[in-house]
Amino acid sequence: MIVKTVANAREALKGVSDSMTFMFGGFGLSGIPENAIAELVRLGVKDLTCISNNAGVDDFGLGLLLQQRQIRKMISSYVGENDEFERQMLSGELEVELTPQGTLAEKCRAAQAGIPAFYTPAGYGTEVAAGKETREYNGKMYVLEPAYEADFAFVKAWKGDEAGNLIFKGSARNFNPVMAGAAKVTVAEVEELLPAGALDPNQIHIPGIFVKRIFQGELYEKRIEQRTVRTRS
Amino acid sequence: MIVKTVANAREALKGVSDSMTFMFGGFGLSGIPENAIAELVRLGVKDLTCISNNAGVDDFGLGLLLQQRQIRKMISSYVGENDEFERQMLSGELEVELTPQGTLAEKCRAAQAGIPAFYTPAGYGTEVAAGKETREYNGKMYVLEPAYEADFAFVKAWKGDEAGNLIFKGSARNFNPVMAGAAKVTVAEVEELLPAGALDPNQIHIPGIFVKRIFQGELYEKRIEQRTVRTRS
Amino acid sequence: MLDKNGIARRIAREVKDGYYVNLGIGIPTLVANFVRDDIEVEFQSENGVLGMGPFPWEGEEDPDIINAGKQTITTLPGASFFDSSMSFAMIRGQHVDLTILGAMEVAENGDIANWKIPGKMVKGMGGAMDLVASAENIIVAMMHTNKAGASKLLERCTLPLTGVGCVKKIVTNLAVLEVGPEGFILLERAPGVSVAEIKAATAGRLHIPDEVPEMDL
Amino acid sequence: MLDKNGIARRIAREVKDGYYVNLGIGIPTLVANFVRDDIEVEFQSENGVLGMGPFPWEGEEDPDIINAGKQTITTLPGASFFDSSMSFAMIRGQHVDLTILGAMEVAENGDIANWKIPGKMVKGMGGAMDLVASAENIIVAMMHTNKAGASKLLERCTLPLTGVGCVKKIVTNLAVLEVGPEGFILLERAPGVSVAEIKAATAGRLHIPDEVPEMDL
Repeated sequence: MIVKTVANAREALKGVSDSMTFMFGGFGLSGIPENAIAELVRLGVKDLTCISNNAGVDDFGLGLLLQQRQIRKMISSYVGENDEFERQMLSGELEVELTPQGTLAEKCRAAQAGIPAFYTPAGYGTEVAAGKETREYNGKMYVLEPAYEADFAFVKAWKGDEAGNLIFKGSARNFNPVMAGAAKVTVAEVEELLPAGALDPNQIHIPGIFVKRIFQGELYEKRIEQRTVRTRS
Repeated sequence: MIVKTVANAREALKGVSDSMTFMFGGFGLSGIPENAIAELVRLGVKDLTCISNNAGVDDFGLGLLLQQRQIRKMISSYVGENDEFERQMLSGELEVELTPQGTLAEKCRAAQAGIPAFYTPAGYGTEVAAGKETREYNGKMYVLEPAYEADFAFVKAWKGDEAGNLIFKGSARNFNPVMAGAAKVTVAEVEELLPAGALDPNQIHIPGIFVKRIFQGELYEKRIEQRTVRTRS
Repeated sequence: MLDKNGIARRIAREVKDGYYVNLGIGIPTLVANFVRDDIEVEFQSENGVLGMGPFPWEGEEDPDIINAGKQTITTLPGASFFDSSMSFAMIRGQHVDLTILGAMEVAENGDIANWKIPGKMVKGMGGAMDLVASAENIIVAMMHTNKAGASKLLERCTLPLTGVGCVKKIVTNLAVLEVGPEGFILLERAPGVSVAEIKAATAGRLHIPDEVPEMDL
Repeated sequence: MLDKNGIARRIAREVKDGYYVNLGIGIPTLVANFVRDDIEVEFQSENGVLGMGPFPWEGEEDPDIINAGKQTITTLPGASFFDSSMSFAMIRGQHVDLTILGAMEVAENGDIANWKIPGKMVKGMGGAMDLVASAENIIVAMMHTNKAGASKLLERCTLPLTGVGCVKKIVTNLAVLEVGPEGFILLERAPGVSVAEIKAATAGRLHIPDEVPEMDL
């Protein structure tokens, strides 16, 4: 069994440097790699291109990297809920590439799967398709979208094992599985790191082959963005 | 909850007719939809196009449909181990389209995912790529492959629930998940059909939305093609 | 004239037994409250949930179980979680039967604009472009006019498009309309609203049949 | 001269610590028996298994746990099962580090033919075309000549191709060769085999360095 375990975030992020392209799992603040983000803040690497469905909030998630002006370009589908983001974008400090959510997911999955490009109907006839090849299949129009290229992918799972196998929980799964293996180096942080053999091989969401380094995360805040509840009468 | 349960194979296969295109899950004889195949033999529908990684053996799996001359065309990656297949192919009764295994899987997945075409390196420079568009990405050549179109997909799972959710076992998973939802109608047969809520929503391999009809299969033979063992000394 | 709940109530009647439905934020979210009890419907959330249930009881919120609006939710028996590529396989592959979403503008040819106002902060299209480009069955839920009183049903959209020729039906505070080959077709009037009022509030071509019944809510 | 086990033993030395390896049927399958105990390697089977172990004990065969050769197998701790599209995502996405497979012919430009003989029954390419088109690191395991004594290392393949310009290394019963920019490069001789014998058995261009050591098995 090939062991992927490293001691901590510091070891897991060896090799990151300025001007790299990173992928971050998570939807809103759910399922984000909190430990990797904290370590990137500590390292202070800058001029980053970040592929992430969202951009965090002012004081959490990728918002922490924005605060430190570490991000040069965001590739996302939705970037609301972040005043500092808006300020940097409007001032031109931050470049933003907006991509339909399904296309963003599929461009990651294509990178993971060695598919250099695919056709999707999303964005046809809109500014998203500007300058892109289009084609008709069965009377419907499609846009050709290439796979992403990234240096590191930071994903966060619920449980993992020494072999790098990952299991996600609930909707915190989201973009994490499609980014695992979609960059040159995939770093997984988990809430619970187990010995190999502890996970049912039938129930693994992402096999260890897609993960280069895995570590036990710590101090997860798992902040809730919109706390909606029913109240007992 | 939307209930997908039907009483048996007969009900599940309502609507199948001559000259249709079917997908069959399974690799070799592992994970094949035994009940659906038996029902197709009983129905005697013919002139079928079958998309399946393999073509069974003489007296089991798709070999049973070949015996009855129900198949006009096979789309597969590997069709060994079947004398009747060879006879029909050499005599010209049976048309065979050989497709690289990964391309076959991805063409199913593309159909499931609403992607009309994608690029793959497999088969570039070989007769498989004859007449197909090719393109260079990052110095490597790729072939454009379209999604499959099929009328029915027959898949076999280990456990399923009334909502059509599926869990597969071991390597019997193979092509079953990528064919679920890749045809107009997907029929799933399972070894154990459970009430909704009995399966962990976190551990479902194929959500019920991809399955139109589900039934409790019976009399599974689950034949082993190559019984290889270690003998205790 | 309908309020937001009224629009949601009317749209709920378009939801059929056995439908998988994706609801956008805003008025569409309210539709779930009005779906008949005697039909079976499952709600899909594009962040990776099928079979969404109500909000959790206070104290039972789970940060790992949210919907596309980032709200804490629960799931019902038969639910499943999956990754974003499989979620959009459901959407792009037309396994979701009905998409209900809001709009800033709809054009008489079915074009829709709902993600960007030039010069204003752009938050992004999220999953809207995938949804409108993929769904066979799209219903727009919106007010008939904007805050300035201008029609949102136009000959051509003026804002950057979200999708082209994709809207089939529109339910507003004033009317139910279909997108036909020659413009909007007026199907129903909201209670107490006249055809003349609807005509005045619609900038795009409007075909008015001889009979325009009042909505049956 | 090596037998099949000898070829497998020599190839096993190309398997490095931390490699994910896909083994084709025939000689490549034997490689697993000769991998050093002190390195960690995981075997991938394209039907959806990572972390394959030995054959099961008699009576413990499971029809739901097989390899790509349809043989009953077991798995080791850390193993996983997955579907065919994810399996080929591993292969096509170059997550598998080394592919070892057999061949009928290899050309001096790295072309390989191993799936079809015109006029004979064609069983299909299985996963071979995906493997050779994707892998960065492909080793061919084969006899240097065919049963008729003709070289299988050619200037150009005569059989229908499986892949173009993809083979990097070849281990035969006679030699270890590399595919260089100007044809085959002779790296090692099998025990007791002379450079002259290898030259005589190689139809393609063969670059012979001054020193050609005997294999260290």
